[in-house]
Amino acid sequence: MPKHKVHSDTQSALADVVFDGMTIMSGGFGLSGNPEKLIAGLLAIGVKDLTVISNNCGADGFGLWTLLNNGQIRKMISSYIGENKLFADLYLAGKLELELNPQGTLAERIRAGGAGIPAFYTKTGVGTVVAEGKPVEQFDGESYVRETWLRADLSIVKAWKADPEGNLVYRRTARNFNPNMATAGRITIAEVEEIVPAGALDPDHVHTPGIYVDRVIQGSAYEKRIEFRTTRVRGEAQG
Amino acid sequence: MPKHKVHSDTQSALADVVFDGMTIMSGGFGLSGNPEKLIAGLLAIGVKDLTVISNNCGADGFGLWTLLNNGQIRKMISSYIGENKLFADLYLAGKLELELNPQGTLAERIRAGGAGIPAFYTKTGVGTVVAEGKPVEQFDGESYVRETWLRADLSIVKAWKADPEGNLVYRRTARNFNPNMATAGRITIAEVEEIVPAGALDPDHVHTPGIYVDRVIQGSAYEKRIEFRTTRVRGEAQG
Amino acid sequence: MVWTREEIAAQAAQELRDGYYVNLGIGIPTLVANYVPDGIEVVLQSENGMLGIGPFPFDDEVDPDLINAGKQTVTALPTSSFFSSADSFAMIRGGHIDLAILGAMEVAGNGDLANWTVPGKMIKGMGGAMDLVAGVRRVVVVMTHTDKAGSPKIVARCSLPLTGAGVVDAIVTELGRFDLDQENEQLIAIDLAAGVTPETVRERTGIPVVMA
Amino acid sequence: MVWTREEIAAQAAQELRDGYYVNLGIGIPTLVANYVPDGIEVVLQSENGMLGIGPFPFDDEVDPDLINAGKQTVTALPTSSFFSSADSFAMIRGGHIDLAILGAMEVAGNGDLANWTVPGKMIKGMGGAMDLVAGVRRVVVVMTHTDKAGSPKIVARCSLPLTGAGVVDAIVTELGRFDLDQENEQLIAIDLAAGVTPETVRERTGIPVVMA
Repeated sequence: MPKHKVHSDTQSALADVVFDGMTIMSGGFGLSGNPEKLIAGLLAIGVKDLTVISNNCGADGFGLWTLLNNGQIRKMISSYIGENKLFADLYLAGKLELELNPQGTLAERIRAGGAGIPAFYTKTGVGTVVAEGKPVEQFDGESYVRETWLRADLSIVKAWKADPEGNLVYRRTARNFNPNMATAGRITIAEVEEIVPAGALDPDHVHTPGIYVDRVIQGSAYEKRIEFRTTRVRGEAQG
Repeated sequence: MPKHKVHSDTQSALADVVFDGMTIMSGGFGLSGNPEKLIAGLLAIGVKDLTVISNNCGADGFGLWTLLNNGQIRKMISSYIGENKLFADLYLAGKLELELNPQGTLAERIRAGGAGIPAFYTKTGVGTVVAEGKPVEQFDGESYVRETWLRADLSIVKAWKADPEGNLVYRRTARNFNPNMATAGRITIAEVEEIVPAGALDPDHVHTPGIYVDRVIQGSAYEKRIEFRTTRVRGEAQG
Repeated sequence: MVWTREEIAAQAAQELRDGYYVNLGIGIPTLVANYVPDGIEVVLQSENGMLGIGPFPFDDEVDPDLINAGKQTVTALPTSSFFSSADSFAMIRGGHIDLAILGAMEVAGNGDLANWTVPGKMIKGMGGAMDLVAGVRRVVVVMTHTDKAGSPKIVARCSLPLTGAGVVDAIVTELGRFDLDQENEQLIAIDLAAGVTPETVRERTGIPVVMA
Repeated sequence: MVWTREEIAAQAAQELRDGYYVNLGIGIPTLVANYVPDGIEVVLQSENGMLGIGPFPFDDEVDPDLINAGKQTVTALPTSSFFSSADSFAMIRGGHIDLAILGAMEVAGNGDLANWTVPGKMIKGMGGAMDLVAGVRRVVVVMTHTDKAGSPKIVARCSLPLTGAGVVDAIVTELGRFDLDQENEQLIAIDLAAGVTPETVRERTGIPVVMA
């Protein structure tokens, strides 16, 4: 119900829905659009043996990295490790299960989970290790591999604004996986920078309809760490 | 290219892309969000032997009905006939090929066409004529039927506003199939009520990114016929 | 005294629970919105791409860009949202809608539903009905208990092409409100219209009827 | 004189055509944006959900909610748009991007590409690379012609796990710009850096090289 969706803090929003061994989807691409406060909440609660579905796994000292560092994550389903040394080391040492997915396949599997589509075919990964053990079939003379949906016990997402019904609006590239994951959690909790009154969001421009959002919390003092601060200098020839 | 996308009229936008026997997707649900001007353009050109993919087929004297009435349509791929007597009569008389799809399957097949997904599984239609002759498979103990993508030689869509890059914004329930069809045409032409300057659309609120739109025309004097004008009276108890 | 259309709608409204997301079909189901019980809030979805349907518009509010799936003009609420057809059916197929209330031509004891065509005579199209019955968590049918010839519409097996197999959970007719026990292929009467006897219901029903 | 990183980027920019939608990978490919030929307009896509990437921001414009797929801060243009990851890869997988320029560890004569892992040593993850090479119409690789040990990176068959099979259309290295003839498994040299001879290229390449 709209009137019950807004929670005062991460503990109140998380406490009765987390359990050891659960599967959690966590929004964000790199450090952009991460549910910082809810991740901190999971760290505080200490829920463990988690399977986490997220494109990355945070970065040194930030985001999901903190759960990995605290030994709470058993398995990651991701597309990119990149410069995350802890992530790479734990995996190479056999201390972390890892299922690497092409990023677009990961995004589509999550969308499929929310959309009631248990499997779909894609060209991505055909002829690579990604397709090993999966059905490959021809359509219009080209080969496609079958991928299956992903769903979670809990999705935690970060949006810019929410209204009391749980309608969400994202900002710029902080949108990324968040709207897709919001649809694929049995329970979805959103954290936002601002909860606005009913009527403040244009219904033509709601990114995530409230039906997908069970709980909302308003965060504050967002760190929004930047990985590569890349700038140009005024007066310099423009790239 | 942005600078070349805006055409002055429907003839200029349509003339070199239409051919007899082609497949056309046409946006709209009922009479809402129909590409009125582009349909009139197809009527004027007289291109025939068309396969048309559209949820409905217009209504008496309006929209795709006029192409049907003019003998230009060989086959419809739709979900609903409803009160369209010409549509029903031509089909029952064997003068029109018809492929009826569940509305959600139709929408998803179109999305799949734009998204490079040649096939997907859905529960919709399992155990009905819709699933006859199609692969049915079990996932997590439930049966799903495999459906395939739909693509078109040409998609004609109706939006509210466009910018010169072809970014589109729709209004209320006139959105419906339009954004999905915009992605699934080899060529996509949009007609809009207003072409606004670059910078006038909020990039967070573009519904159809310009990459999907090859040509744009601005229409005028939209008829926007209403099928069931349903109102209440001031002072009456509210429903 | 059998129930009127309005009474049938009011009875179907007993299926609503606080916080439900609900899709209402064309006809009597649309009327259910008028009978939401006190203290209960529901959000109505329309498969043409809208969540949060408001009341019908006043005459000067009518907007051709704002219709429900029955093509009737409607209004938006402060918390409404609009989305594409593919997104709308992702919502439906994905199991996010709690309840669908829709009409039917035939319902079978095993939960099969037929409501989109009479071969050779009438072809309306399935529209969104197949997606709704396959994807929505609970499916309630409202219809007349018998057809124009007086024959039961609740039957052992559907004779018409199906809309969905094993999908109906409950039925409301002018005679009463019923749960459908698919496993035992019987109707369970929850409530009967005043003066309607179990015998009357049994006479007009093609499967066994038990009282709750 | 072999080409510098900047010169390689400028050479790769010769692949751009007016009106193209282009995805640029991390590293040298990102530099290609600085060498768009006069009279040509392209729109840059970033797989984290953006179309129409502007230049890097001035220091006071930096926005943590506005990054490219390399996690660098960027800016928007008046005609930019933002979308979800699923929508972004629908765009990529659906064949709507005209050109992708990306790095590689190995390219084979048959068009196979490897750029995401060295088993047991390095696991970077494929990120969006597998989707890009499978979905984008034309795939151009920019890389050093040989590895640190001086061995060819353009080889008869890839030894590393593949990113995509039969996907590479062209290659730009410090030695030259080449089309890859997948059918005949040979490089076709379009242009060589000043002073680089066909013999030098052949010595450092694991498949036949022909001059255009």
